[in-house]
Amino acid sequence: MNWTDHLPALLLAVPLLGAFVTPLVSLGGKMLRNTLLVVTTFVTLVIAFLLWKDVLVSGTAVYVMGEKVFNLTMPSGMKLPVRIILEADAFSAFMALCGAIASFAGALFSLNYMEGFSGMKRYVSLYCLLTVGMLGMTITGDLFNFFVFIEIASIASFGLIAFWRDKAEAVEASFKYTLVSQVASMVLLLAFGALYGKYNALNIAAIGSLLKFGFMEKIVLVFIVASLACKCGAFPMHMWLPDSYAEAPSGVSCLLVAVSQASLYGLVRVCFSLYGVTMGASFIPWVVILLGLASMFFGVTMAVVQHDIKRLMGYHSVSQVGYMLLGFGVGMLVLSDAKGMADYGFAAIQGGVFHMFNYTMYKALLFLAAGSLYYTTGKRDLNDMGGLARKMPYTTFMFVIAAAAIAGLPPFNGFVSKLLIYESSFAVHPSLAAIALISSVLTLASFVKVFQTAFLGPEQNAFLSVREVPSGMLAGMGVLTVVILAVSLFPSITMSYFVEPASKALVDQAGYIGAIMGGGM
Amino acid sequence: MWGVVHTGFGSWDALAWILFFGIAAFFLLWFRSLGRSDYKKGTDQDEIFWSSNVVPEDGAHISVPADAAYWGFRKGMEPFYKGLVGMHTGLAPDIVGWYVVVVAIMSVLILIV
Amino acid sequence: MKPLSLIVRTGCNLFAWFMLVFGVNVVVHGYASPGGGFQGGAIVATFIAFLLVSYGGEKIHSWVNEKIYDLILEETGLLLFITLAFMGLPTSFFYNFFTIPWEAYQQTGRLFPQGTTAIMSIAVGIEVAGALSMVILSMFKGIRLVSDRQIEEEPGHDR
Amino acid sequence: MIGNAPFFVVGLLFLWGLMAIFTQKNLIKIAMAITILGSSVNMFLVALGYRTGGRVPIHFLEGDGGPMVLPTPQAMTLTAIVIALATTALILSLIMLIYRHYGTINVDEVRRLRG
Repeated sequence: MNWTDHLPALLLAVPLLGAFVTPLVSLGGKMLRNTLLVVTTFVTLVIAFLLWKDVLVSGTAVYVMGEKVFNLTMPSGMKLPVRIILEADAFSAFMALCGAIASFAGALFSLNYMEGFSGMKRYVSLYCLLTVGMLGMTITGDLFNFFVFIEIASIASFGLIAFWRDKAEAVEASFKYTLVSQVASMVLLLAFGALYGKYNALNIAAIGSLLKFGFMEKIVLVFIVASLACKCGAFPMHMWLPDSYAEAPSGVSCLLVAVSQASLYGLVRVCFSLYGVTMGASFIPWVVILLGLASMFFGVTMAVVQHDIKRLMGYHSVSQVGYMLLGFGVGMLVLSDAKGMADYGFAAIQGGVFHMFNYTMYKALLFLAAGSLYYTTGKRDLNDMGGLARKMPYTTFMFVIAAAAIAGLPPFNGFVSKLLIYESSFAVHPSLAAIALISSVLTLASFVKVFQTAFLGPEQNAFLSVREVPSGMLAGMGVLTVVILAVSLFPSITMSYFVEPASKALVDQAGYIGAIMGGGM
Repeated sequence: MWGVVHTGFGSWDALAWILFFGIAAFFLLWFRSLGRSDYKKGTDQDEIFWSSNVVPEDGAHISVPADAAYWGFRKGMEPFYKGLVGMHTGLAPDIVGWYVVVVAIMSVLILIV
Repeated sequence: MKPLSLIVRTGCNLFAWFMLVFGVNVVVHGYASPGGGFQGGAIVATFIAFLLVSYGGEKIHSWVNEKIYDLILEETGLLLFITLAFMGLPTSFFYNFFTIPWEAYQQTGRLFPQGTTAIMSIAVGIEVAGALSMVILSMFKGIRLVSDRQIEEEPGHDR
Repeated sequence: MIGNAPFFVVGLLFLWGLMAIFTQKNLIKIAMAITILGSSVNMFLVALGYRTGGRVPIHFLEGDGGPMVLPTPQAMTLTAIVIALATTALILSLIMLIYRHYGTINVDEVRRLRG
């Protein structure tokens, strides 16, 4: 028995343990609590990395909770798996790694950022729980557990968004998010229950092997797609997103980005692995593409007119999610068409997967940089800022890198994933690529505005005493900057080790099902 | 090479771009070094020129606020922005309403198509 | 604050203790019968709600130290739960490592407490009892005791 | 037909909860609507757990007849109830905070974040 077999369970168990021991450890003082937060998230990151490496070498990792043998999915005489099963293929492990990096960076940032606030033991506890929810969503192999983890993440994030309960706006944002998130979750649970009623199973692989596309499955698919699109902030359902991203403490906004990516992961997993080719090649792919186009265009046009820095970035999140939806939608469109898949479909999926990673990294960094501005100046309104580049050189440097990456300026990683999406969506219809390009230009325009008003310009008397942020915050941003630069400089290594295995695992429905059902498809 | 990504239509080489930026930076610094360094420090040649007015002490008075950026763009797109900003009412039931409307439309359409 | 009628207060005071006993009963038999950790814990938490009804918030808050619920009960439950989960680890996470074999049941016809399942049920019961009592106490405090006070600004915002 | 009665009730409750979110202005009533929504989904799960000819999945209450019904929907419902409880507690706390900050629980007046 090799201990690396237990990595999927440990990935969830370690942050859970961290969340549970926090009240006890907090008795020992502030230093001990901060150490706990950093150590927990760092160990999680290491486990996520090892899991990803393990999956890359030895194929899909399956873990059955509480079974005599850790990967015995179907005990004797069972036709369908009944236990709680974790399944980590290359795509799940990729997403878990991506989320763990964001979680670690946010934790480092929070140490200095959140000092001086009361109730920090709750913050640490909820932060670990939010990490558990986000990681659980990415590696679970079971629909109901997906729901449980999405709810763990939601409830933890309601608490964290309203963490500054002395600010009325934070409470309001949290209330709005609670309302829409609960309605979406209930619809999601309704859909999962309907699937259980028909197929007597909750495991994604087990249902996927039995699924026939009928009346009920159509409705269920719509419910799942719409709910998860709402959770990751696609256009007409995005209004909670700028509110809650803007009002949450910045370390949390950074992790919320990863949580929304986990929701997107769920959407993609359901479409590719649960439904797969049975989904048909017309309606749902076009819905996803249209949601993507609407999100990217309207999100960015709303962002151009904002003057609250975090709210502006929240609208950019809507816009960036649109790119991924576009990429995955184009991939779904040609799922049953081998020639189209080889021509441009696979490139689109690669673009979507790569953009998920890039987006998490640079948007997390942007939120952290906005948090640094709030930390030093106490303001979020861009009208009141200016001339901060001389005072905060490191923050400025990292902000410029993140802004260039999100705008898709050529040497940076955002460009590579956007290039893949442009070229593949151009093959479907040129207008898709045109809208994507216009959105990209507007993204650049709005970040030029942020950079010009906040960092450039003459020094202002109000900010004479402003200094560079403390080292903990710089370290949090530094982690993400290093990742962005590494991915930018070595795109082909990233593509062949990170993105390509993940995209292959995503497309390979039979492989995902076979890992659980024993190849009996 | 480890900087090249093939997209299926073409390729993207990060190193070539970095090389290009290096060359561009070289030329840029070279042209900059051709400039005159014999200006008189501490005189009017060193001052900010602000439409022949006295430059204010506080930088806040001469910096461009964020609201002023892209004023023409917003003015030109006014009808569009009126509708779009009007959509974001900020009421909690409206947010749920958009979700319900999307689910309803999708459910009806998927049964028709 | 106007108290409720005498009948309600006396009745609640009397039944609170029965609810406590009943809740514990539900928790410890949770491994095989309807009920279990969460339900029993929720019943145990009604104890504090009944006491609030019969004695009023100020008295209860002067009697009860919230740390009992917050630290002792919740932490015991949570740590017991996750320790049991980790103890199954050489085999698998959550593995039921001292289960009583099925053959024993077939010989005697009696269902024994099934190893870690029963203890986890008790752990969950302790945790839920602590957490729900905490929720009731702090929400009552929020409504009744500090409603006239404004929320003070956190010191961390101004630097 | 009568076997489908629980599902009609589920549908009615769900629509009722959804309507209440849009028609009610009181935040407490909206919180109640969310709870009704959750209850209807729980009822849906319980209603579809039974399979014809199965037995009660409780050890000492089992009757005669076929195999035990798999108690997964019951487990799901319990989990969903726990989650709904946590959410209800949280949403009520948020409403308390909103009342203190805004001095109202009318949903139309809680709209500082817009545009």
